[in-house]
Amino acid sequence: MIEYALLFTALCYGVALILDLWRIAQGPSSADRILALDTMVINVIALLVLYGIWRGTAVYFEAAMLIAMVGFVSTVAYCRFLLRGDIIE
Amino acid sequence: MSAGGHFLFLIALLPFVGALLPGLMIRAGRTVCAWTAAVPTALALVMLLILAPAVLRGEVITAEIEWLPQLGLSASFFLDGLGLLFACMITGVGLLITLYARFYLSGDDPMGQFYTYLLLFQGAMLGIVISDNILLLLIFWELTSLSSFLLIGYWKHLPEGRQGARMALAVTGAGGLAMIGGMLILGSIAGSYNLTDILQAGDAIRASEMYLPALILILLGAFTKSAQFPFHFWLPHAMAAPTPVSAYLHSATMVKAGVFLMARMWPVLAGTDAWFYIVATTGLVTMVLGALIALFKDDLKALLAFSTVSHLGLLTMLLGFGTEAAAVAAVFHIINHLTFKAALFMTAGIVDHETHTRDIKRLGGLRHLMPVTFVIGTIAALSMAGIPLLNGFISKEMMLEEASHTVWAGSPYAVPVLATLGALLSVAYSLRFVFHVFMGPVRDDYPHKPHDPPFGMWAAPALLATLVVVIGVAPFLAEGIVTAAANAVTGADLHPHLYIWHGVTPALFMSIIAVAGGAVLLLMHRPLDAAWIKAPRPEAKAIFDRLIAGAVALSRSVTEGAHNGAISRYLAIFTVASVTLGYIAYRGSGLSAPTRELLVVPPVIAVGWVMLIVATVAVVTMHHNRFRALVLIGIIGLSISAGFVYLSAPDLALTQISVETVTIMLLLLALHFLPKETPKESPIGLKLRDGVIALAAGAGVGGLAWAFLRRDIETISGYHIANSYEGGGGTNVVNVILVDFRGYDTYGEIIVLGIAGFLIYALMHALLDGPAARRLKNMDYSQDRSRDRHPLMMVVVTRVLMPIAIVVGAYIFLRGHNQPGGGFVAGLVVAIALLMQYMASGFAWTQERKRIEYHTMIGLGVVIAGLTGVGAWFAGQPFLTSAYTYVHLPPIEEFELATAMLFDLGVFLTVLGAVMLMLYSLSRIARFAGETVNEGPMDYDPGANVAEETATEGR
Amino acid sequence: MLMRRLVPHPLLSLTLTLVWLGLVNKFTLGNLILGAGFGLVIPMLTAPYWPDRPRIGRPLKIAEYGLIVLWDIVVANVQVAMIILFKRERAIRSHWIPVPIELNSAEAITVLAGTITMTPGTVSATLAADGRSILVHCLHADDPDAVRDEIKQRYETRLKEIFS
Amino acid sequence: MEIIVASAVGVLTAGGVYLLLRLRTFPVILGLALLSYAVNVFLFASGRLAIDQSPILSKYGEASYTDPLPQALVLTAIVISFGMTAVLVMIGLASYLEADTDRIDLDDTREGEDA
Amino acid sequence: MSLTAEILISLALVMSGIFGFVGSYGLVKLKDTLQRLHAPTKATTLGVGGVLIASMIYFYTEKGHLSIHELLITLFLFLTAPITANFIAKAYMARNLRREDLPPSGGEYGWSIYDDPPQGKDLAPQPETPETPKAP
Amino acid sequence: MHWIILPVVLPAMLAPLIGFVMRHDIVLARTASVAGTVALLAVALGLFGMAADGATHVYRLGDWPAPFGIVLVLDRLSALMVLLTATLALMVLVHAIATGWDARGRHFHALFQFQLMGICGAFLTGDVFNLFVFFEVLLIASYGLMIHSGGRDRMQAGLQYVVMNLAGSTLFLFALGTLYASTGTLNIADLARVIPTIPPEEAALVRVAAMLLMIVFAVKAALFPVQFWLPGTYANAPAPVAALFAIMTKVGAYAILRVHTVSFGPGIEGTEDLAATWLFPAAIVTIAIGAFGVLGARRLMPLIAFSVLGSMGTLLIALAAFTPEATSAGLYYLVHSTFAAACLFLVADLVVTRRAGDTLAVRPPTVQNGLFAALFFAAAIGMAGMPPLSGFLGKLLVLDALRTPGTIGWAWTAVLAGSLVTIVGFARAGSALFWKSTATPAPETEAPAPAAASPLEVAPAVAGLAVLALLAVFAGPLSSYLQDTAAQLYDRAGYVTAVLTPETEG
Ligand code: NA
Ligand code: NA
Repeated sequence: MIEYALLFTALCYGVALILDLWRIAQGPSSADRILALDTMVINVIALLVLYGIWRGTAVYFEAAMLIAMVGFVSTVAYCRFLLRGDIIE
Repeated sequence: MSAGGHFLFLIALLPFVGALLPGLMIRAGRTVCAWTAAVPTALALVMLLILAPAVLRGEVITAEIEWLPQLGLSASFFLDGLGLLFACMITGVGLLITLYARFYLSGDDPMGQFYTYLLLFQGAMLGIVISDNILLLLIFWELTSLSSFLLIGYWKHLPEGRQGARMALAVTGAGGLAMIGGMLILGSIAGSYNLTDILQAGDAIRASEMYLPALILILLGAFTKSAQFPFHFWLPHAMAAPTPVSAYLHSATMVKAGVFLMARMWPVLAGTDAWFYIVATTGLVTMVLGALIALFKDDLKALLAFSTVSHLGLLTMLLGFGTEAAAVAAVFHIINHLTFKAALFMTAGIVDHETHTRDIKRLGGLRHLMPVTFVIGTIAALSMAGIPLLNGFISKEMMLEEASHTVWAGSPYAVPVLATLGALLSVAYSLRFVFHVFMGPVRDDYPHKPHDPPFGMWAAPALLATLVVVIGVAPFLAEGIVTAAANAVTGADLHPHLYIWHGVTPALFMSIIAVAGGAVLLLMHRPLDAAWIKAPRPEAKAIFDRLIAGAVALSRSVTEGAHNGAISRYLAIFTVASVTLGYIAYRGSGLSAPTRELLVVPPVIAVGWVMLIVATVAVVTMHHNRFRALVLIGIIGLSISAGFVYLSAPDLALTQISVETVTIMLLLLALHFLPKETPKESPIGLKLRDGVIALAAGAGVGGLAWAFLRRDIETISGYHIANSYEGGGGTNVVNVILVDFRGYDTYGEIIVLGIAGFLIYALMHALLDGPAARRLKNMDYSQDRSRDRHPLMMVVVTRVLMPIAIVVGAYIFLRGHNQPGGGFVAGLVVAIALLMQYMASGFAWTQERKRIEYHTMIGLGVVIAGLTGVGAWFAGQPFLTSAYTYVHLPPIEEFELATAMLFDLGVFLTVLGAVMLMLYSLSRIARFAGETVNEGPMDYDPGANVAEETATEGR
Repeated sequence: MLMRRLVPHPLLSLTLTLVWLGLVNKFTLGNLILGAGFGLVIPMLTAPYWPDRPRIGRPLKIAEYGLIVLWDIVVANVQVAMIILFKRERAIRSHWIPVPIELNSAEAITVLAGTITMTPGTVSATLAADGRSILVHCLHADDPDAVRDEIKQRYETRLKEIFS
Repeated sequence: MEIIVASAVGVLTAGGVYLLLRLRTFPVILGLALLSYAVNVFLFASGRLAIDQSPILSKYGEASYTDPLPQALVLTAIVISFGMTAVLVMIGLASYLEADTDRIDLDDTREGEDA
Repeated sequence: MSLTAEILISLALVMSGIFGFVGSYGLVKLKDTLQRLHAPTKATTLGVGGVLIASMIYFYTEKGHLSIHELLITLFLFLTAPITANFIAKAYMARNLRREDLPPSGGEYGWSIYDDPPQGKDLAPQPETPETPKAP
Repeated sequence: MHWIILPVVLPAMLAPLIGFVMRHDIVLARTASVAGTVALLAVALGLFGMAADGATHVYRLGDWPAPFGIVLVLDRLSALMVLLTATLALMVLVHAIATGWDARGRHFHALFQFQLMGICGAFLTGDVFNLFVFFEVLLIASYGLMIHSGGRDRMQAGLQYVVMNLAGSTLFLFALGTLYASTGTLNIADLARVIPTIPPEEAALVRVAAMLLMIVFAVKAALFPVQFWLPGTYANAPAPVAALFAIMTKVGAYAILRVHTVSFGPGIEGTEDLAATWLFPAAIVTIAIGAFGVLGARRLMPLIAFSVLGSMGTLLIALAAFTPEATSAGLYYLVHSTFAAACLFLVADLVVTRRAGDTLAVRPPTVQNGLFAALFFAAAIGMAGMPPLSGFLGKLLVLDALRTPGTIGWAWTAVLAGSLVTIVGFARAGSALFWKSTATPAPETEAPAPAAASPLEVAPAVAGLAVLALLAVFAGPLSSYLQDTAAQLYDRAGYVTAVLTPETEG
């Protein structure tokens, strides 16, 4: 049962990624692109955790956590660039 | 080494050692300087004279020191008759020139330099004539080109001097290089570069199929040096040199080097049809042509220069005949030419020195004003004309005699007629020298009122003129040296006799025709001169200049066209070369059959692939909007990191994603200053070209990956897996490889990072100290900006997030040896944590509160890593040998302590320091650009108004 | 005062200790000690970046607040999902809602803004320059004022109690 | 899977090379970034592909592991290329600020007389 | 593994999958950037939460010990999501909206993207005195 | 036993200390830097002595056996290269200090030491991936040195240099990936063991790897058609740095020599043909480009840069033959051309800094015109390969070693004609710089005349000339050492045994 649930969820996130990608390509504003990229990051985190469950290992946890962290930082940096130009001022 | 061999080394060495002296002694005065220059020459001459009797007896003095046996080059010298003759000429005339120059050079001329160059040149010439190794000879040969370059260009301020020097260098240098080729071939045929051996191998050499190339290459060297047609043009331009130089180089020495070489190689190279036709013909043409041009030169020195060309042609022709008698004549004429030509040059120098002009058309009548000079000049000139009782007559008779029975391409007349013509012209210009300069009425329009120079100046030419007469009257006096030299040239045992009177021979008639015809020509000089001036003729100098200018222009267009700073083209070429050569290599062999089963592609992975491809294509197509491209790069990094996770590479995923984040930060920081758009400026053709190149590269790399991904091989990493835990103390094999198996790579890698940090810091300072600083100051980044810089929410969240991120960093660091992670990722995580703080509260505020210099951090990191490596020495182990142990400290459970961790700490510190130093540097630039500085942690803290006392705490 | 210097932010120290235990994912004495060590050392090192300690008045209220928010998040998500999935685009009525706030501490304001973002159909878009109002964007609301009032009553009041 | 990786490397390389050949500093930096992704994956792939065989030694019995060596090499390469990129960015910036243009080509032919 | 656990896990997974999808679907469907902002900040975050809960249950039932580090990711996402949304909203407003497009703040000062903060005595922005690097 | 690692560790430890402790004290930094370089020279001499007996010394880092760990290999060739580096470094360093170049920007000495570390590391390593790492170390340090003290032209040229080398590094990694994918190992000796076992008809991948590696090394060695970066870089680098860079091109040549002899070299059926196909014609073209560049140059620094290019062509023409004789000739030329180029750059620096720019246009004579002219002509003689300095012997050795029917015509023509054009080019330049200037009156209103060069400033250039003279005088012993060196290099079995046999001395 879990296998099917995993497959379903993974597919959901896969489709979600495609939708994010579409938004990034489409824009129209930079904010949209950043938002879509941020969503993508979160979707990937979900997929990594799913993968961990599927494989029954926690080896991939750090990757997920780190991606969460750097995803946030880079989103902020992108936004700060749009807001102020200088991301560290 | 034979008896007296030591002298040979000294003779070869003396001038070079002596060359140092005049430069040093010039402070002691000009006369002392001249003396110091004369001493080595005189010593060399004395030694030669000591050796002379033995040589004249037919002995050969030899001396050898090994130098570069691998090449067959040795410092070996030998002195035979030919060498002795030339060596005496070089040193003897050298002495006279030294004397003459002492008086000739003016007070403004740097005399020390002059004598230095002169001695260098003399040494080079001596080296040529006494070398017993043709490679050694080549060395001296090139040295004569170089030192004569300095001598000809001695008057640096004169354009003629500089140009003449360069021309001489170019022409003789080219010949010299050709000769290198010829000599190397010769050596390989003979199996030795020693002249003594080569001279024994004449038959083998002439029979070799490489004989002709060798001959041509060597003759190129000889002809250029001896100014043979068509390389004759440089010699007159070398006349820009001071007259002592002309007298020395262009009468006695340098130009004779080519003749010497032909004479030296005579036993080996002469005697074939090729030799005869090339050498004799060239000589003949040169003799006639040189004489013809000489007749119409108004510049005294030019006249003499072309006469020298003509006489060199004569000598070449004689050697080209290939007969022993002709060789004797050549040797004798070498001596005679030396005496009268050196005297003539010095005379010309005196005239120039006294009247301040060398233009024959402005001279005349000097007989009365400068009687001594007149006598010397006339004797020498008449000898050149071949008037009896002077030495020139005798050797010219011998020449005509040889010419008279030489058959050229079946014709018995060609050579005699042309030789007579040459002699005739020679008479004409010689007489012109006498009549147009000294005879005729005294003029009142000399640029300077002339009179005879001091004794010191005319002594040398007078001595030479005396020799002219003495040999002319008593030629048997020269028999000894001529015999010795001629035997050396021919390798035969000749006993030639020199007579004033040869009897009634064809030569006598030819001589008479020449003298009479010459006189007639002189009488008709005025109309002939007018015709000559009108006649179109190729100007060698102009052709040469055009040639060089063309070469320079061509070079320039090639190099500047190719190296025009268009790096995009360099890179295109680089890529094309890589793809093409890679493909060629690939096509040279085949592949084994695929062995691996392909892995299936789950749908989510396919999605990841789509993301990657779409993002890449989008980056390429949308790169003009730079910010957008950076966002898209984020997708690529994300998908690759996820791919690494999927493909069992968690460490790679961690590193990739954190590095990418920091990279994007750096790019954003830089983009702040850069234009935000890339202009669309590439023409469609260029895009197309680049597209094709890019696709080829992509296909190549992708194809390569596809090729190896389907094939298995044995790798060495089984060992790493097997020994990671036992030998390295860690279960994360990748990390154990990084800090242990290949810790040395990592050591290099952190050093790269450390350098990057230092470099960026240095660059920042270079920028802020330079003119860019002003540009920065004037930049206006203020428009179009949001007003909140350090939003409250961000600051607050960071207060919690940053410490958490640091804990995460510590966690990743500590477990790296056994689980994914390690010092590098940890360093980046902590750096990102700090970055968060910088972004939240701004650079200045955060910077003020940092605890440790980033430089220090880098330094410490590199030093700790290094010391960890060095630590192993004390255990008697090689650099970077690790050790680990398990520690049990109740109540804490057992944990591992490994030196590899200390090493990883070095990595951690370096990474952190480098990243932070980079960001620091970029921010410094922004501060400089007039950015404002925040003093509080956030734009506005509403809490600060309520509880002011807490807000100021911690400052 | 010394205590203040050694443990500038006790809550943070606690959080970090817990984070450490979460990271190692294994509760042992050794890890607890190590985690507590990090919990002590790291806030000390980062104290300059968090100069003033927020005053937390009613720690128990925090739990209550947390549960409420968690519940709201779940509900909010279902609501938003419904809107996204089933509401026709034209029927969606978005609003800007300025919400004046009375909270003083930066931490409190942040928590409020965060809460707003995570809960029913609202996103806190920006603050006023003096931090006295939050501009909230509401995805879909028939009565914007009601939304504002609920924010103030449901969250702000509780936060005022916590940060006092 | 192999074709996915190979094609990804190929596309990244192609994109990287194309941008590398542009005339401004920034796209060139982007191109090098793409190339460095490509080369990292390429180098990683030289150890062949494997799923769920992370090179973390398992305490429980026999397990198979993917080739760890290329991973270590890639890590080194990533770090080095990070340092290089940082330097490149900085020099690109400095060059822009000094020359007031971010064109990467330069015209190095300046006047000089004939000797 | 007990059936209950399996059902729980599967349920959590399916729910999270749906939320994850909804988040991105909203990103595509909604017509205005600020509307779009709502979808991922909530739905996607919750979706990940669901996966993480599933993971916790799974590892608890499978490996027998309570795995809590999933909570860390959740904590992290919950802490950061508001900031992310806030920044994206501001980035959008700063670039695409004018002061007039927004309702007034009602207070003394306008919205922070358009108005400067109150100038405290030590908050005044001032240019840095360019530090001349010491000549070595 | 740790001697072998010292040329890497010594500067690597010193550099960060200079970087963070002595960053504000130039005197201290100078002292440390000179002391470190002198120590490096001493170590290099020691290593040279150690290698002279012909043994191949292997140093196993981390005490791991080859090919699993990284090894350093000291044989005659690597010892020679390290010694060459150290000698050159000392010369350049003294010049940089005496002329004050080091103080015109930050971190000169730290970068300089790092540069030495990278170069020595590249010469000593026995592992191709480690070679990559040290290439990067020396490159990134060279970036720093290249743009030392900044300035517009330098920055733009530096940018190009960096971009070109980053592209090169990328190719390096592609090559290494292919190599590992096709052989499963990275150790040079182990490659030499494995590659012959690959059937020649299935060697496509390893051939590609070998070829790509050669291109990578050729980029460093500035061989056609990947030489374009060199003139701009050398011409715009600070002169002492350009002088130091004389060894950098040699790193490329060394790598070709080492890897393509030991691992892919003669006798290995699958790969042996690769080297010659492109290397030889490329070297010929490189000579031509160098010569044309010298003749056509409008500025002094590019002129010298092009002459370096030409010398690389001459060097590679010898190495491309892959015979012990030609290699030993090439090595002699390598040593010579390194010093000749460095010397020329140092002399040029003395002149250019006292002149308004380095254009070959006529300017009034500078102070010490005569001295500079003498130094310049001497250095040019060295570079152009004219007697009495070592270049002539080097050229003779190279020509003498290239006698196979296929090569002799092209090689001899290229080398000899290239020399001629170079000589003419140098004569033109020298004439314009030092002779023509004497005919130009100094302008009336002038800034204070530049200071005369102190003896210390001139000393390194003179020392360089002295080295060229010594190389000529002691050409015999040196050549015999180089013959042994080449013989050792071509003794692949000996190398493989020394590196891969666990019990050999470490
Ligand atoms: Na070890
Ligand atoms: Na690493």
